[in-house]
Amino acid sequence: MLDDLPILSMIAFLPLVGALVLLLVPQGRARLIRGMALAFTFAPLLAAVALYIAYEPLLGGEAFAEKLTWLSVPLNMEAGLSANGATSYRLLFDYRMGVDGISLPLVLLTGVVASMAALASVQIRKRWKLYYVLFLLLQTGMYGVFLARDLTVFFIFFEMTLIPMFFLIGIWGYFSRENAAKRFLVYNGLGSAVMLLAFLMLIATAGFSIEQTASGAALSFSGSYDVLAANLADPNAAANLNGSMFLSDSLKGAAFALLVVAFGIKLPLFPFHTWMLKVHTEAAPPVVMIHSGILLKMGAYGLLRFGAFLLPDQLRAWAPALAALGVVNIVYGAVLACVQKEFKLMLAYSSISHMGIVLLGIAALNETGFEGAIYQSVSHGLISALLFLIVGTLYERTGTTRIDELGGLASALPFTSGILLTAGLASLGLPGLSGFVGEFLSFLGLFDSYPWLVAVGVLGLLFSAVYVLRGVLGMTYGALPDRFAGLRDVRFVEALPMIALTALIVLLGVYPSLLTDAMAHGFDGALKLLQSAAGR
Amino acid sequence: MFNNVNIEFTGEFFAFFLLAVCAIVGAVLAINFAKVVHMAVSLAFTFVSLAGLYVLLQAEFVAFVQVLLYVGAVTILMIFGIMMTKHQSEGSETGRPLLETLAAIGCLCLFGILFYAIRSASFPVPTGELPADNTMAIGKLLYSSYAIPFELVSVLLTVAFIGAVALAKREPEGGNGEGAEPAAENKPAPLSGEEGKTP
Amino acid sequence: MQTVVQTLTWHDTWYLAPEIVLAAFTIVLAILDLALPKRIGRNIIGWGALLGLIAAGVFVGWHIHDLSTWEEAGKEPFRNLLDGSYRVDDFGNLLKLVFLGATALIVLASLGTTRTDEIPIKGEFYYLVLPAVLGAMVMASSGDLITLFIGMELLGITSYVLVAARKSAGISGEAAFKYVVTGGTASAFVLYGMSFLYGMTGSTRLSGIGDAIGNAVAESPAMVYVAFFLLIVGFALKLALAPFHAWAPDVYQGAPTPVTSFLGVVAKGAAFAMLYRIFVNTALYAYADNTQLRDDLYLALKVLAAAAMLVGVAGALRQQNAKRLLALSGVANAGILLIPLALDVTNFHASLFSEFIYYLLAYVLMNAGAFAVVAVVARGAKSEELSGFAGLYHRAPWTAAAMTVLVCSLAGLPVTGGFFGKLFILFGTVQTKEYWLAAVLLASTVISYYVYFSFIRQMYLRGGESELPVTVPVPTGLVIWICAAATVAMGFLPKPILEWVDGLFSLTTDFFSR
Amino acid sequence: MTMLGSYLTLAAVLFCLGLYGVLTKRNAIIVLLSIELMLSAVNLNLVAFAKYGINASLRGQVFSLFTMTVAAAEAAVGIAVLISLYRRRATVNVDEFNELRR
Amino acid sequence: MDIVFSQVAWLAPLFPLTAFAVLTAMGRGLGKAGAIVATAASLLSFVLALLIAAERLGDSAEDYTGRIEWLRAGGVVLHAGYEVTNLTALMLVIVTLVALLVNVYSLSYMKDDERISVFFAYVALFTASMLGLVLADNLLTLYVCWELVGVCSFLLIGFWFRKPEARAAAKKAFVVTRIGDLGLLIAILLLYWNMPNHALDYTSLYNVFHSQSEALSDSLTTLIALLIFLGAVGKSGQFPLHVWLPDAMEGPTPISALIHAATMVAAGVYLVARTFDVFEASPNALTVVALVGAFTAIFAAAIGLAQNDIKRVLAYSTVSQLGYMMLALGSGAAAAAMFHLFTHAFFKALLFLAAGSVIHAVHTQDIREMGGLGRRMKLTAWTFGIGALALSGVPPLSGFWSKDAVLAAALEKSPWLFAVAVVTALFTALYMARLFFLVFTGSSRGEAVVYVHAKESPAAMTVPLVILAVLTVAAGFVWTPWNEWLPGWLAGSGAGEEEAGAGGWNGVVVAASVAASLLGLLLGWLVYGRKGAAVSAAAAKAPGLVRILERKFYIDELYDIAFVRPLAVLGRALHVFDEVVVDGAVRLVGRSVQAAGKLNTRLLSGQLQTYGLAALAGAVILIVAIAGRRFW
Repeated sequence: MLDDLPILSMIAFLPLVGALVLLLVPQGRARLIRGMALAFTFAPLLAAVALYIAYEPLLGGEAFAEKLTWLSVPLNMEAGLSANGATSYRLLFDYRMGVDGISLPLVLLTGVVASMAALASVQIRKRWKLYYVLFLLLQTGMYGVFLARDLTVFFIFFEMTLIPMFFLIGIWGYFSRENAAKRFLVYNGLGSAVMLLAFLMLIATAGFSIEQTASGAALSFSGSYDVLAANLADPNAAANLNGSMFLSDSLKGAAFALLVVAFGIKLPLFPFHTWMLKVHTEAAPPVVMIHSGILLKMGAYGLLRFGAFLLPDQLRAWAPALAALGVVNIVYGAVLACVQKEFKLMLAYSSISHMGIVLLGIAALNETGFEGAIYQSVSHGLISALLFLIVGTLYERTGTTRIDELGGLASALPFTSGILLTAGLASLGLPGLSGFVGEFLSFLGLFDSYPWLVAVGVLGLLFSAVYVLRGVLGMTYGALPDRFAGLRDVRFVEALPMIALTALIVLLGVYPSLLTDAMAHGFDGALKLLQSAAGR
Repeated sequence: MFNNVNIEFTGEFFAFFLLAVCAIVGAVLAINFAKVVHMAVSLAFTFVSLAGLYVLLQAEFVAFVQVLLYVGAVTILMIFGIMMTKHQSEGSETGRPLLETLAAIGCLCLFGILFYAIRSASFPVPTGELPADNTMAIGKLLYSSYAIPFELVSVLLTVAFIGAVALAKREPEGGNGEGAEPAAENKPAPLSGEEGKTP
Repeated sequence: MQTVVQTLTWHDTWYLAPEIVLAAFTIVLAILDLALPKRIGRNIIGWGALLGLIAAGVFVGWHIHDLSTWEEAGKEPFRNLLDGSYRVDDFGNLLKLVFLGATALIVLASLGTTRTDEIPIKGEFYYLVLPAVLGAMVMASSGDLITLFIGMELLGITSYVLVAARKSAGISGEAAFKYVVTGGTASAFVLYGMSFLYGMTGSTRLSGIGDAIGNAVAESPAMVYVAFFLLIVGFALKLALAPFHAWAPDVYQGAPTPVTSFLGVVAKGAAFAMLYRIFVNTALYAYADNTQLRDDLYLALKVLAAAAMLVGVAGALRQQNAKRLLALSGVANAGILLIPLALDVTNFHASLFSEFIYYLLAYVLMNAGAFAVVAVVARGAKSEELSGFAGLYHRAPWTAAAMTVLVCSLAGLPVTGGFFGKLFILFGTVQTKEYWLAAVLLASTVISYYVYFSFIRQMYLRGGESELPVTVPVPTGLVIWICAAATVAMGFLPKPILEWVDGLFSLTTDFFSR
Repeated sequence: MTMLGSYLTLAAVLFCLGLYGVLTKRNAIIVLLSIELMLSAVNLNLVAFAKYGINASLRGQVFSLFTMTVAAAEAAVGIAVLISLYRRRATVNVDEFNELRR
Repeated sequence: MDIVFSQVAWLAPLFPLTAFAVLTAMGRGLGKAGAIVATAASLLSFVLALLIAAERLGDSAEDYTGRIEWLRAGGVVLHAGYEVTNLTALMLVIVTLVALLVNVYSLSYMKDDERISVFFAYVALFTASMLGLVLADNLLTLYVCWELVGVCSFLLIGFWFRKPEARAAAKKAFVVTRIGDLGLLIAILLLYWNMPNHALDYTSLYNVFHSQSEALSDSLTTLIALLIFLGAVGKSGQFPLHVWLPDAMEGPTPISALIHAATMVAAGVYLVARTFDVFEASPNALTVVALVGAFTAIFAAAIGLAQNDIKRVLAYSTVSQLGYMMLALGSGAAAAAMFHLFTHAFFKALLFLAAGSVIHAVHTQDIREMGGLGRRMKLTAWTFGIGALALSGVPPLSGFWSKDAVLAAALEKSPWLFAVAVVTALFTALYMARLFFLVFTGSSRGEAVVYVHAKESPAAMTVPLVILAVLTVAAGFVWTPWNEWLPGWLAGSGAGEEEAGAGGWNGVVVAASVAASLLGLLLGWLVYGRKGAAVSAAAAKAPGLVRILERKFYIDELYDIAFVRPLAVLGRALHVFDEVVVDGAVRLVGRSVQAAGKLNTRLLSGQLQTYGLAALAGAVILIVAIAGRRFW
């Protein structure tokens, strides 16, 4: 049944439709606005779940691939000027969507976190309508990023997350929200600019396809992921295209470096991480849920899909550096998290630390590592979403999230504290909760090639225990200050997303095959490339 | 660079030299005079010298127009302008040494570049001769090959005319220009001579 | 050269129809302005001017149609009048359409916002737009240095008057004076360069220059360098490329807002058109053995483009005045518009015109729209400062939304015309492997986020001093929405426009045929 | 040095003097006049090329005629602008035209 | 023999896990009912464990293994599975029995706590994790449970979360044991990549390391063994990671019993025993294990001599006894170690529960404030006494037999180790004597009111004491010189045949052992038990030594200086680095762009001629730079 529906586009564009519909609802009808926003947030989640159920790893999601020639831009290639004797010369922008073992988990993650964030948005107290419109727009961007199979389309979706996020931070954040929003915009804008440069380098050199038509050869350039992958993997590609035009090895290296920087900013990679500290501390909790839960993962996803899979040679060459950077991320973030007094800042640094593990997985160059990277992304997405959900709840009640100002909350808010503790334990990689699986797989994957780096990297697990316990216990254990004595624990509405997220974290921790089975075969093509790259 | 200067001292060159000196002196003086009117007048001197040079270059009609337009129209217009805006700040033409020094350096550099280019150019031997009846030929050209720009110039002049009037005329309500001279006659009269050319 | 003396025939006037229409409308409206009694509002002149623009546009469209039928019939789709003194081809026609359309938008927008107490010479203000466009059109479609120069001056002199039209404000006159001096100097430079070109080749026809320039390069390269660099400097002044840009903010700020818009779009576009005409017909052939003159010329353009992009956005960072900010953004955008030409025509890059005109069109829309919004806001806030935008989201939500779209387009965010325009230009840059230029373009784009979002910040994140709703006059509102909608449409569906342009325009017939 | 070179050099001198005038003169009218000087220098160039350049022809002279006309029109508009401005500011000093800044 | 119950061994952890789930889901409102549910679950587990053990008592029952696919990683399947061997059966019984008794005991001990259901939920999870750990058939599953055990102990140590000490102790326990866990993790990673087929299960380990297949190099084997041992060091509180164990006394006393007797700390010993194949393949690793064990034993015993907290003394005694077990393991006598683990579980649980009973009565843990309680709490005193004697190694109590096995193994390994072990035995007897005499005999030193109100604990608490006391007496007889049933049974499955009868009996050992324990008890009586003996007698005689012992050899302080503070300093330094250098660089870029903008704005001074000058300069530079270079 799903085969007939453009389910991927539905997932991506349902929120957009929702946003447009919301625009027509009068400002005052708060209940209606919220209800519709929730409906349009849950709809793609349901679709994604349906997709997950229908997905067959062996087919690699081919059944759902969508392709539409969106734009075909003539490049005015006239006689006497043409390369390869081509008679027509075009730039194609295809609308291509696809799903495979790598993107499916992240799509699901997006659905879950976005839905939970939508539920958590009851905390939002002003400008409902605009908030939900932007919130829905953001979702379209996020889904699109994970589903796009064309570099240009990917870029457009990538950029589409930028603007709503800017507003969401800038309007509904805390005290210095504007600063954070500005920094987010400029820093991420820089990242996507770098990414665009790399993408265009790839498209303009390796994105070609030659089609023989009646009137002669038709040369076209497109950002289609499949075309690029095929050309970059084909040793004869350079000969097919007018030799000098094809991507040289040094340019490949440059493109890879650019991609590392571009996605490194998003990830965030040390030393490009400072912007996200501001966002984590200044944005409203539901927004940070999205940000920390999904947006950071776009970096991991992009690096894997476009850096690792398109340019395996370069990945191989860069792997030691990436692994080292990953370890730096892990240890640096963890050590810094150990001394933070602000819980949100601690979480921010812990995110840096955890995303370092993703890098390790990517640098592992084997399926275990890749799976670990994706698993860690999903798991960290859920955990950090949960943590920030709690942060929001706590802030709403206590007006602070500083570790040294809080304490003993377990007496006043036992439920929230319990969830917080669970989330913290998941964050420090406790087996049985989802965090462990991703970390274990990443370490496992990398260990084969760089055991010493892993040995240093596991220190991060130790530090994570230190800072998580320091933070969580500092807030929940100990004596309860008098001013917090009258606090009331969460209402059902607030508890619902917490329970859902916790349940997922436990489920993924106990039975990881839920995700890993879907991921199976997702990396086959890339691994083949990597192996042949090793052979060369 | 200067060692291969071998100039034939012909009559033409002598005339050129004289006129060139006049033109340069006029221009230099124009820049150095203190009084604005003097500046304008010395520039007019330069323009006249240029007209002489045009004659040397077998461009009699151009020379004629040069005298008519530059000396007759533009300079007079400027002097009108100077009169109308006559003011007290006569002697204050001093005191920006930095700007002047830098500008001088810049202009010298530019001149150096130009001079180098001119010196290093190898001009081909002229082919063809200018027709004897200059004015006639120019007229023919204007009405054939250059008919379109010619027509456009008429539009341009009309626009300039209208624009100048519109700008310079006093607005009945907004006229708070303190102590401006009664400049009702400031219509750019000299232009009307050119105006006649519009078909 | 002088073997055949061509003269203008009656038949040729058909090809000059758009220009003639504009001239005729100018004169008729001028007379009307004189004849009409004072009490009648001069808006009628504005509507007349609009009509003239549309009529001229219709004729241009007709020409385009004619040319395409010729092409189908196997005839060459262009027409040289008087041995190239005037040239009717698709390059010119397309640009003419852009100029006419842009001017029409601007005039329409100004019909809602122009106030008599500010611009006492309202009648002149409206009908003088027509000769200015006429000048721009001439610049776009001539193959002769003299004609090009006259067109440039026609546009220039008319613009001086228009800039000074806000007679009630001293800044208007100051802006006009600065513009006169800059424009005059620029003309002198351009002309000086032209004189050298003429001297080295013995022709004022671009085709003639192109024929002889190769020889000249071989004979005296320094002279040719000088000729072209003088031209480049002159045009850089006209286009306000860095470091020749400093006058632009002053002039833009002082001029009446519609004129600012006009200067930013039409005057700039016309200068580009002329630059294209000259470069494609002459610089392209300026090569000889053992010289890299041609490469150097294009390198100079690239450097200027890069400098303009960086300096433009950096300068705009700290601007508090909306018009100055947009002026400096115009500097950056001029740099971007220069890129396609600066990339040269090579095996891998022949789409320079498509890239150029698409971005120009997008720029026209976003610029005209943005200035219309500025005019509306300035009318309400009595100031052109950015702070006038404060709380616009509450005061005029739809206008704020439109402005958001326009600003996103200026910033090059998807999915807008500005984004695709930039994307095409970037693609060209990358295809020719000029990665440094692409990097500069991207860097300037990123910095520009900061710049443009100062509008957003004001509109959404700040409360205004007054929470009074802003009234948007109908014609201006119409323009704002046309611009916003077209901007979005250009982002989603650039295909029709590009296909159309590609179908009409052809390098061989428009640029390379004599 | 040929005659042509001499003429061109003279024109270059005049052009640069005009430019210098534009850049340094305080009086706005003199600035306008300096622009005229620059344009005149170009005219000299054109006329000299018309005689001594390759393909000696009258085109250069015609060009210079157009230039002169345009220069005159420009001067007229310039003066008009200046007068309009003078009414507001009561000065023709270029360095006092600095209300538009930053 | 039919092995019905082994097949359903997975139910053993499932009962308490279900209890945990129910209790968590129902929340606090359940109260006492929850406690009963948890107790019932642990009873079920115990019954199942007994049944399993019973069916394995017969000769050479087959090992039973069951597994499911847990995770497919890169084409290799990681399993979750369980395996029932005689060793696991033994452990199952120990764990479930102690857990059951602790549950019963806690019903009374914790009855006034408002979070009683939370407590029982934690205990249930703890039990479940430990059972899972015991049953695991491969290292990965073991690791998962291993960590869960750690987290449960953390939760329970910090159960009284309002106390800052409890918070600190919980944190310390988790972090310190985690150091060991990382070792284990790396060991698993190493094994994964070096084992044939990436196998992690014990059977494969046995096959690989027993067959001398040279699949792994010697040094690698040693490394793996040491890393595994690092994990055991952390969990079992061996030096240098022992610091958390005494602090863990901040938890409720039943938890101390659970941790010290059956779950947490036993896990380390169990791990080494379970992976003994690896250790046997590396003599060096064995030596390290033996040395660490011996050192820990005497070191902790020495500290135990000077502690004043009743639970801390017991805690150090646990550390010390675990050292014994490690010593035995290091000496190659896994069976002896398991035997000691077995007996130790009973008497240590007994001691803790008895101590809990005392604390319950007097609401203090400081032995200097106790005294003479034997008169008020007869049953407690008697059972405690039995436990103390067993711990001291007085025949024929169980401790004697197991300690003898250990000593014998040590002697076989090296006389020096044996000597250390004997001295430790002396210390053990001494501090137990001190403890007993100070608490139960003499006169009360605490507040009179407390003493007067101190009374025997209720039946729910004393019954487990009695049961444990009985077991303490009886448990030793499974392995005596005349009955070597236990090692044979243990070896019957999995562990291999040749290590059966590892100990062997030796008169010297028996003599030394008995002598040491009696001497220790005598010494204890002389110093603390006699009429008029002062609490601070020892401190008065050798203040410096006592001080060092009281301060636990300053290990905590040392760690604080060596690790905790440097980490904090590093963190703060990096924080500054992050803000000043990394973010500073970002700000610098931003500022310089801003500055460029400012410069640009400064150029826009409104002075037209300045603009012109800038333009001219630009033009000249442009021409010279681009065209000029061709003519230079």
